[in-house]
Amino acid sequence: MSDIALEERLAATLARLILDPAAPPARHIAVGAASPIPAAACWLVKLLGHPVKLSLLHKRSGNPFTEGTRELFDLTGQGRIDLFFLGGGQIDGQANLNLVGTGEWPGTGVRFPGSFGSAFMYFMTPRTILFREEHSPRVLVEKVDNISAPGVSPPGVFRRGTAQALVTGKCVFAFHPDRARFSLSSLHPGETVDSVRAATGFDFDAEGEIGATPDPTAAELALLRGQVRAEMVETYPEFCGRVWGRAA
Amino acid sequence: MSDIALEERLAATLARLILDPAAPPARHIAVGAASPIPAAACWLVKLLGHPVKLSLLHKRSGNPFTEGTRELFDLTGQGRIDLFFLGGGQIDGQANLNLVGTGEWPGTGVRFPGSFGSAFMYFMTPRTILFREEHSPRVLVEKVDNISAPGVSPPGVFRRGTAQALVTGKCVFAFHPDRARFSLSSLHPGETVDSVRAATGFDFDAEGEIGATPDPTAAELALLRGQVRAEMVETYPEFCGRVWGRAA
Amino acid sequence: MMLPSADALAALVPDGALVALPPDNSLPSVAIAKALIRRGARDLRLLGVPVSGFATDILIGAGCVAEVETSAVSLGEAGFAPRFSAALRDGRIIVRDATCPAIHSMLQASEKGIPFMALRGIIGSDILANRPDWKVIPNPFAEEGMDPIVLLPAKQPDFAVFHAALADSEGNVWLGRRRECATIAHASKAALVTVERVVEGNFLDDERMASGVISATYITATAIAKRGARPAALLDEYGFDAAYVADYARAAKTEDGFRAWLDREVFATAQKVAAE
Amino acid sequence: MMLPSADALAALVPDGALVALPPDNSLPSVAIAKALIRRGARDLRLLGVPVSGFATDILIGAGCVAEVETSAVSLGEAGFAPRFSAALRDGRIIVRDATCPAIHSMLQASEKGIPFMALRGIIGSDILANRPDWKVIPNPFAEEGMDPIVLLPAKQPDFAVFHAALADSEGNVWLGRRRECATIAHASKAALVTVERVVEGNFLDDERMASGVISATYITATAIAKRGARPAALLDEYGFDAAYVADYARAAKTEDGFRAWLDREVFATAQKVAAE
Repeated sequence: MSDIALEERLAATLARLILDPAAPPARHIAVGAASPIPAAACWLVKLLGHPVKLSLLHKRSGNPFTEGTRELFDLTGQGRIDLFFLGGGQIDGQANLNLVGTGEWPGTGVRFPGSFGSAFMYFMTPRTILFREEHSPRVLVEKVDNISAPGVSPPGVFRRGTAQALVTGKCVFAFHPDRARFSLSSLHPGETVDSVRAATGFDFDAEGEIGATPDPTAAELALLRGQVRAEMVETYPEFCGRVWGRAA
Repeated sequence: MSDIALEERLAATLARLILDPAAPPARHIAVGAASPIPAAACWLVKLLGHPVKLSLLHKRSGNPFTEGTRELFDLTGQGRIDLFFLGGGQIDGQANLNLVGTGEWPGTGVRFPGSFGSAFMYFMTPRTILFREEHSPRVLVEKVDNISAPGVSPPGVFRRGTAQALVTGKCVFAFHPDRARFSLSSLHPGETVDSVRAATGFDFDAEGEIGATPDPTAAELALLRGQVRAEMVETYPEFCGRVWGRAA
Repeated sequence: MMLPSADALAALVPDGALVALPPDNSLPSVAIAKALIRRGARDLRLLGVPVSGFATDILIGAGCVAEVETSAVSLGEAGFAPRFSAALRDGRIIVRDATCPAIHSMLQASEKGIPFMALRGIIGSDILANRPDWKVIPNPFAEEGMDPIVLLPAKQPDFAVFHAALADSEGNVWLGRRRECATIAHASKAALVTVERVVEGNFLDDERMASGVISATYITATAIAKRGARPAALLDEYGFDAAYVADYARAAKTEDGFRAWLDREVFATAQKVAAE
Repeated sequence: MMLPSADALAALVPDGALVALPPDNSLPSVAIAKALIRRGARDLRLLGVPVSGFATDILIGAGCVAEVETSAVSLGEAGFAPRFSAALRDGRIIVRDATCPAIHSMLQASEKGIPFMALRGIIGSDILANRPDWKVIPNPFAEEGMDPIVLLPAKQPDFAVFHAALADSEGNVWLGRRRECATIAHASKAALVTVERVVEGNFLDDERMASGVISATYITATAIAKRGARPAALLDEYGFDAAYVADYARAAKTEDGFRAWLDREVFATAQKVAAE
């Protein structure tokens, strides 16, 4: 077995978070555009034999939606989507997301593409896993310049859930909505609490011994490199080529 | 040319009301279920060469709606339906309609089928032609027992239109929303102002000489008995058989 | 989930459930209605989307129904719905009158996961006066105090029950242009669907079919019921059986006539099937 | 109304019009976008339904656009939209950010003829803080003063602009499962549609086709534009042309590069066609 690629580690890490028995069940997961690692995680969960329905929004053949993109939001409004993935150009210590841009509204510094459905999905999905591979003070900031979607809401505001965790290229954070703070859960190989602190713009909790993010198991790696890759190659040819090579 | 059937006279009368140049234009007319005479009037208008779009709700083949019955109401909400027909188990002198039933709500005397879309269509269509062949004090009442849809609305209530006219087996009334009263427009053959008063439970205006409802022209009769019949026979076989006989 | 019969679907519906049914022109599952009668369902609350027809009348006649919410109950050309009229007269059912677009809007609110949807019209009708669950507010986008508008609460049926032409291997069902059934399924907690037949493959892989599909995401259970909409029509597959409804309308004028009709058309059919 | 070309459709769009466009994954008419550039349209207000892609970026780059309302502007795998980013940086366009379901809801409100529609979420975001046209009210169905909820006003575009696979003799267009284009057409004052080809008959007579149809009632004008969605995909007919978009993204990094791209891909094409 060759070296574990970071993408493989991240996919396996996301898969474990999806299967977290302490979290509400993930029977139906939606994965947005341009999210190959979350998509790989979902396929891994499914191919490990767990009963989960996947709605992959940019799968061209067999697109599950017959009401266009509206259907994802309606499905989520109905409470039928249990888990979604979000990222952000900036993510802050209260799990606020900025997908709009830096500087003054609407992004007069660096303009990001925009909020997409985040201002709705983050409230209406029981669980959101935040995922951003780049782990830097530029991305993980004390306070986002603009809030596309807030991490927590005042009492009385209807909200089904918020961030369960934040997975980056360096570590896994758990999110605690009661105190609107992240805590460090595990470190990827080569990282320390200090190295993570140095790369993180927001303050976070790190109590006790912080363990290492587990390696993908041999079975997980085999699935990722075999069946998962096969499922994903139509939608994410570039990603599959880069991580797993062109050959089948 | 054989005698003019009452149904033919009524269809031609409705057609003239549709084409009334003083009324807002009828570019798109919808006709509900179980309305063969209004449907015949609409086909007559179309086959006379006037540019009008017809949505015949219960036409089985070529049903124009692909969002189910909801689409008629959405279309009307959008302002795309210019004219609709309504009737009622009771119709009163203020053009209130009762499609629910007599006695206490929800119709503890005689129960009619129910309001259908009347409580919406009557407000949202610029023009409604009321049509009820039975002209009796039982149907045309001083005050309806229950209001399915009101004839007029207070200022400030959004309303695009109301009744243009009421056509019965005995006469044609015009409706005046400013004073919420009907006035007698024309009398079908054999009727007088007095005979209509005797058969009408509500008070109405009858100023000056009341003319006779014109006969259908020879061209109109030829169309009704020919092309109109041909268009309608699939949807209303029983009606076509009764009025025009089985043979083509 | 594929079940062996409409009766197996009906067994999933507990007494007291709120069951949404399309009317006779939009793919009712009369097969499931008959199965609910056979299973002796009680206290059902029926929602006509947006009106009610044959299936509702037989369920009421058989004593399965406590309450009907609808915009009209009718047998169409065959006249008033006789068992509905009798039950209302005798005070055996509660009738909650609505108006067609209001029922669509209450389901669409549920489909979208919003607590209410606005609707024009209705103001000044006794429908509104008898719906304490509907509210009138001043349109917040109009000038202060002006422009009253009705707000309708979201309605989530326990079960959507309808008939479709086809199911596929994945549990998707296809019903062509009758897309209001999709809204009912989206809005409901569960959907029970009878179909004419099951075909191999996945309709969602076929652009010609996909737009007329309700995806398996929304479908709880399916069973084959040949001519399961009858006497209602099914798209271009079979027409409305006016003679069957006219015969029913005559029989159901009296309680005895209705009972005889039930024995012949609902109970005997099942015995015949069971005996085969 | 059948017109001879996408340019004839573009001629119907006056400067300043509010034009609703689906994004690159949902049948944009890039043919009409290019024709709008050729006709020198100015001050267009674009609505991305619910996000914006290639067509929006080229229209902005060509100086046709005063304002964009959208939930995101992106070239997908090819990265940020370069001409959008440049115009925003230079203050040449107004950007009105929304969130995807809000755009769908504003159009659905227009589709239903209601003045507003509610939507969950959004509260506490700077999207809401920057949308004085959106309102927060206490949910009238909740306890007094509790449960704030966003109300979105109905939005009626002047034009829905998209690409469909087919038109028929009656002016109906067929676009399969991409039914959000139907909502755009229903909500808009007019709809301009390019198609790959026109076929004889009436799609509404065919149950297999009817559910994927937008009826002629909503379609103002249609023209044939072969590969009119390109570089976007068209259902199962042709795929997304990633190389074309990547080439554009490289060229449009600079104003000069963009101008050269326009000359080659928008103006020269028309001259070639005119010369034939």
